[in-house]
Amino acid sequence: MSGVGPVSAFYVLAVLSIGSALMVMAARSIIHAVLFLVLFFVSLAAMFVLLSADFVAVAQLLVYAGAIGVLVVFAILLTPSREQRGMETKFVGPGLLAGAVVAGTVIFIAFNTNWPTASNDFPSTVDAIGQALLNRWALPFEIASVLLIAAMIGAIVIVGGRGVDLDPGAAGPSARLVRRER
Amino acid sequence: MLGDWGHLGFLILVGIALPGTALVVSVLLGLFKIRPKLPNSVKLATYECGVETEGPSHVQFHVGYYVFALLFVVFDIESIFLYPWAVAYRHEAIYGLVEAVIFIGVLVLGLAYAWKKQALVWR
Amino acid sequence: MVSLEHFLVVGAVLFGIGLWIALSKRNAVLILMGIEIMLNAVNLTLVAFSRFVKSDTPIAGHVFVIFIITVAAAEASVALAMVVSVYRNRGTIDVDQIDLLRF
Amino acid sequence: MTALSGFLLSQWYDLRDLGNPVRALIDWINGWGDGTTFHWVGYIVAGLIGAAAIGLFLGIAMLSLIWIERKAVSRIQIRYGPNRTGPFGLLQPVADALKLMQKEALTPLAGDKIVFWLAPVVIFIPTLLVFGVLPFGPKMTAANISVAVLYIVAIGSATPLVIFMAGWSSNNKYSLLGAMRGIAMAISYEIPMVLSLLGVVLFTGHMDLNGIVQWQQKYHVWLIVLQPLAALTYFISASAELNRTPTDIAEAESEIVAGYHTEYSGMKFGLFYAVELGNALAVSGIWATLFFGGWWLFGLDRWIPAWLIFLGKMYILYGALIITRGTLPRLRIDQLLDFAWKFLLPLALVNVLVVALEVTIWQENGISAGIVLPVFAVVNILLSVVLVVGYVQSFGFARRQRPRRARLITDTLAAMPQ
Repeated sequence: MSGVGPVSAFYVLAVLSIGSALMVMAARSIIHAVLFLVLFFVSLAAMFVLLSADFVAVAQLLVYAGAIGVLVVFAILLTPSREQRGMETKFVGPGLLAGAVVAGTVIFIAFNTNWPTASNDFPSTVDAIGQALLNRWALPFEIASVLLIAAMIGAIVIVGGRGVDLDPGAAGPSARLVRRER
Repeated sequence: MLGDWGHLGFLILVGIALPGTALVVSVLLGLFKIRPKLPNSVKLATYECGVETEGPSHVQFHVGYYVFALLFVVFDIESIFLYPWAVAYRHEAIYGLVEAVIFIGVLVLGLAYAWKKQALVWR
Repeated sequence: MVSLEHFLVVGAVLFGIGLWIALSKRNAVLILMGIEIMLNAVNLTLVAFSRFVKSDTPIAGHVFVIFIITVAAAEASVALAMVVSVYRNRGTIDVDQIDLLRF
Repeated sequence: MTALSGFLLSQWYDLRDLGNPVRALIDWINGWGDGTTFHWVGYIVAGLIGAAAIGLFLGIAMLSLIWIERKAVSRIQIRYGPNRTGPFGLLQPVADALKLMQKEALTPLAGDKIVFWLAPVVIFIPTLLVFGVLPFGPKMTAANISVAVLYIVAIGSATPLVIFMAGWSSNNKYSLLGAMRGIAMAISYEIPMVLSLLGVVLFTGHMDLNGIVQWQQKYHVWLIVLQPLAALTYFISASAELNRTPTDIAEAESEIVAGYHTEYSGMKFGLFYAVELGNALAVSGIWATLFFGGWWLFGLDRWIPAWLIFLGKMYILYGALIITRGTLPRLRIDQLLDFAWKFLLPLALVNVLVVALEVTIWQENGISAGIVLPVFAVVNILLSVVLVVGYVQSFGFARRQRPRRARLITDTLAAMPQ
């Protein structure tokens, strides 16, 4: 990949994604951390576009920036504000060390392997992904739905499903109306 | 194509510049004393219909929100799988139909479970 | 000129940052965010491989990423449900205090 | 006339598609020097022209929509609407903008100042990005990307988070409540929206908007005839995400002051207001592109500029949004969520399966489009009517939402001590 545009885009996005990931670490309020996380997801989606993976980029936007972002926000607001801090442990130093070691190892391997390079510039990926899902990965495609239903049922069971113990006042008059009609 | 996506980058710049200009003009009006700037503690207080604010503003929400977000995530991912399927459908019509019926069927079972468990009821 | 190694370096650095966050935070939600960053770093690496490395089926990287996104989202939804549930039972999401099964 | 249009076709002075002169300009720039050195100039010029054009269009459209919206809604409510500033009150948007700019802007003391200032700026980006992929004409797309349909949904899913930024940084219970309600509603309606668009993608086999318009041109039919159920679910679920009156629980002014923008004043409030109109216009534009043929109008696009047709369709369909806003009362959040998950989602799923079946029949038997499309149209229209009516009847949506009217005499008699 060469040319002024893609190269400068790569460096901008690299700085943006690494910077926002670091800000997730550094942010004092957890809501700020979530906002930086969403920025990280978006910049990574742009990075996927740079790698001509347009469908994966859109999937990243839709699932991570849209859905996971909302999910994390909801999970935070379900816990009270006194929990909304970063709360670092004594593992900050060792954690940094571990992260640096892993990253360093991967970088070392990346530079010391002779990759068989090619330039797979996909004009459009959706059709190819769809055919791959229909033929070669048909079974994982179905298993994904089983995984999703398992996650859904599991999470509903965990958070309580029907047996949610809310204080009745918070539910509001409309909720009581619905319950009686049922 | 990559170039078209780059044009969207220009659009992001415009998207920042457009409201940015409006805000800058508004701030400049303030600097030239055309726009009033007389804050006092009552104006800057949280507005809750005139009643004084009580307790923290970042209140805790109930779990119903989470259940909906959860269902949303699951069906969002379903759509991620179904779009490539829809585009590639022409090549493998009958086989694709069977696969999709199974795929959607399993998730409809999940929806039915949530419905049955009253997880779809707002409370 | 941007080559495969550039993307691998970015992916590795992001993975390291994710690991750092996951190891050093006590808030369960932040730990999950660290894990999401790690998964995303892996996704970036996979897409970079599928773009730059010679293969018969280069699209496989993309399909793999989609499956990773699926698993990550399922993991996040269940894990956050557990966080919410733990908070409702124990009154905290500080992982140092959720130590009932330590012994 | 045909000779004239043939003579005009694809020349820089053919203004029926404003993409032509831009294309000519870019080709001229690309030809500078030895023909490759200055491509980056051409690229930047093209990008800036596209972005500036969309920004300018959106600015003018927002100003015009303020007037149209206020005038139309007031006519629905048997009022005059703005009529003092200029003829027919035409200068009202300008007056509004001036007023908002010179109003005192307050920032709540307790709030998060950076996020508070950031939210009204960031909220413009998704709106502009959606306009970036809309085909205003055959060559008039700022960014012609191959995954445009899913891209639109993905970009739209960023708006709830910006609304959350606004609501959370205000440090106001009502703001946060409005933002959370808004997110809960937006995510619930996103699923039927995605699945209804899936029907269109499945039927046409295209995910780029220009491809879908060309498909409709090729088969000489608007997709609303072939996909009435998808059009209905898309319209309902997309308009639900706009925070306008039937579904404006994020800013329900009689319940939670003004929802997420309670603490916003002056120009920052004005930006939220403008974005709301811009989003509504984007939805009508997408609706026009996907279901009403976009810039194509049964061959008339040979004579009328394509962008004029598209703008006309967009504004006419915006009328549907105005009528919805002016006539329907606000719904409660539990009703809205019920409607999304128990009514729209099953309908959209059924639609996807029906379309898949139809495409299979069409593909496997190789029937010509002239025979099969009218049959599909009739079947789908009948099916959508039967499904909607039958679903409403059998699941009791019609019954449950209507409280029993108190009967004065019998109820009073029953309540009286004997």
